[in-house]
Amino acid sequence: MAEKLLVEAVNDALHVEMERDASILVLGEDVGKLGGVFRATAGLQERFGADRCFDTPLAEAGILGTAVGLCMAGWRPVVEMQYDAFSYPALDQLINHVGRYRWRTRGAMSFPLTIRMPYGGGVRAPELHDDSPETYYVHTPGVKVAIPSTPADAKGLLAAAIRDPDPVVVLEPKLHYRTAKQEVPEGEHVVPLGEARLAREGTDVTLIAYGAMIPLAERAADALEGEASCEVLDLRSLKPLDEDALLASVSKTGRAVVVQEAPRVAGFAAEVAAVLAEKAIFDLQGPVLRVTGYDVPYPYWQIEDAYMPSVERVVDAARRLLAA
Amino acid sequence: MAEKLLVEAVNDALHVEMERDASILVLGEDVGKLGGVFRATAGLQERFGADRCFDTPLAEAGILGTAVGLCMAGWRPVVEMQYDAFSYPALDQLINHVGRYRWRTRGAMSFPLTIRMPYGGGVRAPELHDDSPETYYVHTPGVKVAIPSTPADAKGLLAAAIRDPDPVVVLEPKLHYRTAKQEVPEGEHVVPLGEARLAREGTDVTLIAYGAMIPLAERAADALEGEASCEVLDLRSLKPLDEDALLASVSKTGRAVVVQEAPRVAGFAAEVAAVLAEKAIFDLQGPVLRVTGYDVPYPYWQIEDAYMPSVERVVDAARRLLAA
Amino acid sequence: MSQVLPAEGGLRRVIGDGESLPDGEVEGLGDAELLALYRDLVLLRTYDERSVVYHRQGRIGTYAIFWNHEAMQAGAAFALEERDWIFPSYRESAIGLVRGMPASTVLSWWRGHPAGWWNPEDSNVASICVPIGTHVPHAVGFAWGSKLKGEDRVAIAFFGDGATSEGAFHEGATFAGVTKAPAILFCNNNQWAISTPLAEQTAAPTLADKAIGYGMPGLRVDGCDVLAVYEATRDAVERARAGEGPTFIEAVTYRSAPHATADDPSIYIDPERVEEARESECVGRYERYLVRAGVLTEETIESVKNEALELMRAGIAEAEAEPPADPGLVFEHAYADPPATLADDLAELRRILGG
Amino acid sequence: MSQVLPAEGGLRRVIGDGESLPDGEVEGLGDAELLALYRDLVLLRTYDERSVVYHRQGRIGTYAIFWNHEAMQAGAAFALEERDWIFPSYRESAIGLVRGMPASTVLSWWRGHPAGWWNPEDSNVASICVPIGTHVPHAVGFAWGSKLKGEDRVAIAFFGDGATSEGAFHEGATFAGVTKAPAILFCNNNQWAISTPLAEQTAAPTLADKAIGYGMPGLRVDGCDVLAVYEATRDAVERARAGEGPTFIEAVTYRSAPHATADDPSIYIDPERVEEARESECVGRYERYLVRAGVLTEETIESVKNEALELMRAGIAEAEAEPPADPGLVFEHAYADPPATLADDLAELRRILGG
Ligand SMILES: Cc1ncc(C[n+]2csc(CCOP(=O)(O)OP(=O)(O)O)c2C)c(N)n1
Ligand SMILES: Cc1ncc(C[n+]2csc(CCOP(=O)(O)OP(=O)(O)O)c2C)c(N)n1
Ligand SMILES: [Mg+2]
Ligand SMILES: [Mg+2]
Repeated sequence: MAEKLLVEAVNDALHVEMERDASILVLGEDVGKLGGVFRATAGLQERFGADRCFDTPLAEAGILGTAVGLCMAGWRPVVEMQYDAFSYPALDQLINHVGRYRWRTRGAMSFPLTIRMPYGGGVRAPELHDDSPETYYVHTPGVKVAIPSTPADAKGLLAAAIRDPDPVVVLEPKLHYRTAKQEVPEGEHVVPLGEARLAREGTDVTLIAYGAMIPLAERAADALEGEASCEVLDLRSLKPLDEDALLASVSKTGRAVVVQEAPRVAGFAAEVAAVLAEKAIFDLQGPVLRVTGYDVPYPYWQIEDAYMPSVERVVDAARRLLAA
Repeated sequence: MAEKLLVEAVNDALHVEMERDASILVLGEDVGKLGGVFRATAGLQERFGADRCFDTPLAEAGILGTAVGLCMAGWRPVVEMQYDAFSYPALDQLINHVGRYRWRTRGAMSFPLTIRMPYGGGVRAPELHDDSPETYYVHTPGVKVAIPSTPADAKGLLAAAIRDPDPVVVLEPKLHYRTAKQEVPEGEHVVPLGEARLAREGTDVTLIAYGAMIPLAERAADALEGEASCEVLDLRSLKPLDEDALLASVSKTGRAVVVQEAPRVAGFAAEVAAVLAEKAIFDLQGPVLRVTGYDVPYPYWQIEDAYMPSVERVVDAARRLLAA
Repeated sequence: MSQVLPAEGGLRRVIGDGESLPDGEVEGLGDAELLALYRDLVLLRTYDERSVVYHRQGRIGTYAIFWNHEAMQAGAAFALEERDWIFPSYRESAIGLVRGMPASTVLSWWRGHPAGWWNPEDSNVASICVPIGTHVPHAVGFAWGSKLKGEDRVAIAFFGDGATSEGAFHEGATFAGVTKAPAILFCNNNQWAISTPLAEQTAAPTLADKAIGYGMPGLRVDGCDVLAVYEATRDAVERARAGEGPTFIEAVTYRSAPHATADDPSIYIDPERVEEARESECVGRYERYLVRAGVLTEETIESVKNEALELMRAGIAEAEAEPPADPGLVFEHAYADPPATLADDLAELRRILGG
Repeated sequence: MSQVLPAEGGLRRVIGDGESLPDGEVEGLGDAELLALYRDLVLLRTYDERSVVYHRQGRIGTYAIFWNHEAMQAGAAFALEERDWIFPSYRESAIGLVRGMPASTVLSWWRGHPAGWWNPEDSNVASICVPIGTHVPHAVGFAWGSKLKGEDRVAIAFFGDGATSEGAFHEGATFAGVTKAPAILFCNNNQWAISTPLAEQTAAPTLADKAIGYGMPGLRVDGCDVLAVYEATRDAVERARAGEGPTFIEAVTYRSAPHATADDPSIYIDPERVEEARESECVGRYERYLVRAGVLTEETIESVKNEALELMRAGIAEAEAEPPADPGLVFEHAYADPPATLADDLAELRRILGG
């Protein structure tokens, strides 16, 4: 095993999977010669040729729409959206076609496409390079969603997404592309969709999060050490959701703080809270608290730290819970 | 006061508001000469001229994008999206511009545009004429969302949306366009955004819903008569949400069933459940149950009734709660 | 050499009027082919006319009428091989019929019954695309993907004049040009998008003029002339197979029926123009051409029409004989590997429906 | 009559090379205007060069370089009246400078400081549009809306070659054509979209060829020739004011700097072609033209450059003197009438930041 940055792990997954399965194609803006603006696709065009890794015109709906057609021709396309907020022009194809086409053929045809993109804030970037769009994806029937928080999971979840017979959206925390570093299994490495990861065991309160919020939750758990024993649950896969792991943890701790970077209203933290309110109500010793981005546009970067969930906000929520 | 169908009430609101404020424009596909495929804009072009009510090219992103520019030129555009599922091409403009442009000008400019569209299922229509897209809208910062369930509210909420200084999406339950009939106030009639309506008082369980699910919730309440006293809360406005009314009702009944037509995961019912799990946890005598559309594509219409929340499913949920 | 004659407005035309306009002919089409094409036309016409009746009788739901669009559908499809794929919009819902798809399947689609949702691979006809223009990139992606696989398969997408305003059309066409995909973008220009006339849809002089912006040729053809449509499409297919890339075809007709059964065009359309279009409608035009050419007799006409009627009668009977759809189907087919919650939901639904 | 000369590839050109290519001139531009235009060019060039330095010094964040794009920006803006609106992309972030917007404002934008978010109505420059092509419909809607109000205001949208592939561009252009909006769609064709060359972006012979699909004229102009750009834009403005509708302008240049400070073009670009472009860069070309014409002296050159440098020095000092943004601003400006929850959130944030 070698140590890899998160973005290197993504790149590794693409290499390994494309090697394994000649029907995998990579397409998107600048994924070819440049290897992606984050270099996630670096080396693919050299290794697999311009027929299997190519630059597209600047048209996200066109990218996703042609990927649907590529599936019909027997390919497994892996689509890159250059940034979170630039994936929105493709939402129409996602909702009306990607999520529905298999159903439309009564299951006769498969659409095993993967949409991957960097997501999230904190990178001191110009406007609209910071969104956490998972709600738009996870609310859409027919589409699965995974969000890794570590290099090893970035590789394993992407591999699982690529192998999955259904369309999967994988959001990669760009904030940690080059800060998270970890031993990553060589060669084939698959982390099944639908299995949460217990990032840290604890007994008093469960911090539930995914993606870029995991390191933050862990720091909050550190900050609370001595005061409270925090369990940190990394959901990893939003759809399918590992309800068993979620309920097991909350039934143990009786307290839940859900952390999400996206705006609050109807974000995925709401779904987690709703699942708890339905299935763990008698286990809960207090309210389910959400620590999220606010319901306002993601701000100018000089004050983005005030927008993003912070260790302080998570700690504060946990303390309020423990005091209740 | 005259009795009006829901779609007539919409039409009435447009007439009254356009008469009142000469800066209001109506644009969309087939809204002019035809008066809209549901006739919601009938008569506007005749009355106010083709400069104030016009047919656009078939391009939803273009419609919403030009509406942003029309705002900048001093107009108050009221945009019609012909159907729910055909509004998705405009999501990019909605998320990246409509919800952000006022912020981008540091509040110097206003974007008082209204987006209205028929939504929802049950009308025995071909594919993609049945979506309940409110999550995509309500999750988007900078955008407000209202969904009427009665003719009077259809008029009053639309008027409020048009007068509101912020962008508002109004979803109109097409299932009830021509079945809901009610006395509707003549002339100016405004129902403020952010105020829920107590559709029915009760003591044992609160059925929380909006739009096309209100008549259904009322029928469920009828069905439960004798067995349980149901309160029916019509949220009317999803953002801003009337948390006070929500919490007041649930603190009284201690039981909540949230009904929503959209797919479940990260739907608005999740937000309601999350608010309750945070702010009413000690009032709740049982789980918060959701009765929603399923997380699958909206089906062929011969079995759409099995997809849509039904009186039976709402009754079943309420009974489970009462038995808990 | 084929004999294609100019028509008004620079539209390609083959069929004359038996009077001042001379008949042309298309090289390579023998009597058998000419008759087969006639059969396709009649089949589609019959499907359409019967469907309007079935709708009135409450036997199918809302239906998008394609009366006088048959020449475009049959003519274009006739230029393809079976291995080539067709990507229809709602306007071409029944185009599978010319590939042997059962009428009951298409009728079931309009009946909102699952039997109407076919396997595209059965006759290489993609699912009906309801949202405007969004299937153009699918066809392009399919064509491009086939080329990448070294397969010789052409894809054709059918869409309307209004569809050319959608971003999806633009993006699909752009991809087609850049990838030199063996695709045909076939525009049914019936001059209306529901109530919106072409002049309010675009300021382009012609729709074919859009083609240059995608680096592909744009052909204009009389959409009521099935042979001209066939000929133009055959040219496009040849280009595609030769690796020369996509072609845009604008076939001009005039919508001479309501947009769909729910529509009342009297509010917006010019009835005289409709009358005119109905008089020169495409099936009769081809029929008269074949009669003039001595290829078609009254007898054959009658037998072809009866055959089509018979097929429709059997089709609707079959569609109506479908057992009611199991509500549990709601949970089928969305995922190959569904989230576990769907099984719980199905169990709940069964419990409630059972109780 | 203005004297516009053809250049290679049919591009409009005015400026010669002092050798074989003769200089032209543009009617109606006196020495004062020619000098004012020079000042604009130098101002933009200085802004750009200083910004790259400021970025290296960590004084501004990621920055989209517009070196050798100045002639397009200054030339086009010079053809407008102050009441006309400019809709810039990130590539034209500093275009407000030619309208008197303080450099500190634009620098603050790249510093991620709220002082960089201006009121568009202050100088009739819309906000910087980051998502590609999506501001094209804004400009068109604005122009159309102004026309509906009976106001004489033209709107110009700047975007790149890559942007012409986006659906938003297509839909905006379609609306412009149909509404005959007084809009100018100005395409900076620098032949690259990050690492994607024009040939992989579109198969259209030229970008101007796209115009016909929208029913508007398409002009092609040498984007490094500020006078040709001015002239073409002036023609478009005249058409717009005369009620003749929109114009598409393709101004051709070559991106001779990284896409943005974060980009490393050595991976994909041809360095020789870049060198070539840098040698004929637009500011020097105009400078030499003015010197040949006897309008500009070494002295004036120096003073104009110093003035611009001074303005930048003052600008960065002002930007850096901005007080740190109040975190509470997170909740400001999103809504005119915000949901009550925002006040609760602000209170919570203040409590936590305070504690
Ligand atoms: C994206 C989208 N927007 C709107 C609609 C509603 N709609 C259905 S048909 C139609 C008009 C289509 O006109 P055209 O493209 O000319 O095709 P035609 O119906 O004339 O064959 C509209 C607006 C839709 N189906 N999809
Ligand atoms: C909708 C969208 N997709 C992707 C991006 C990322 N991106 C930023 S600049 C750029 C290339 C733009 O090329 P072009 O339009 O030619 O303009 P230029 O940068 O060359 O001026 C891309 C892909 C974006 N900003 N918006
Ligand atoms: Mg049409
Ligand atoms: Mg460019």
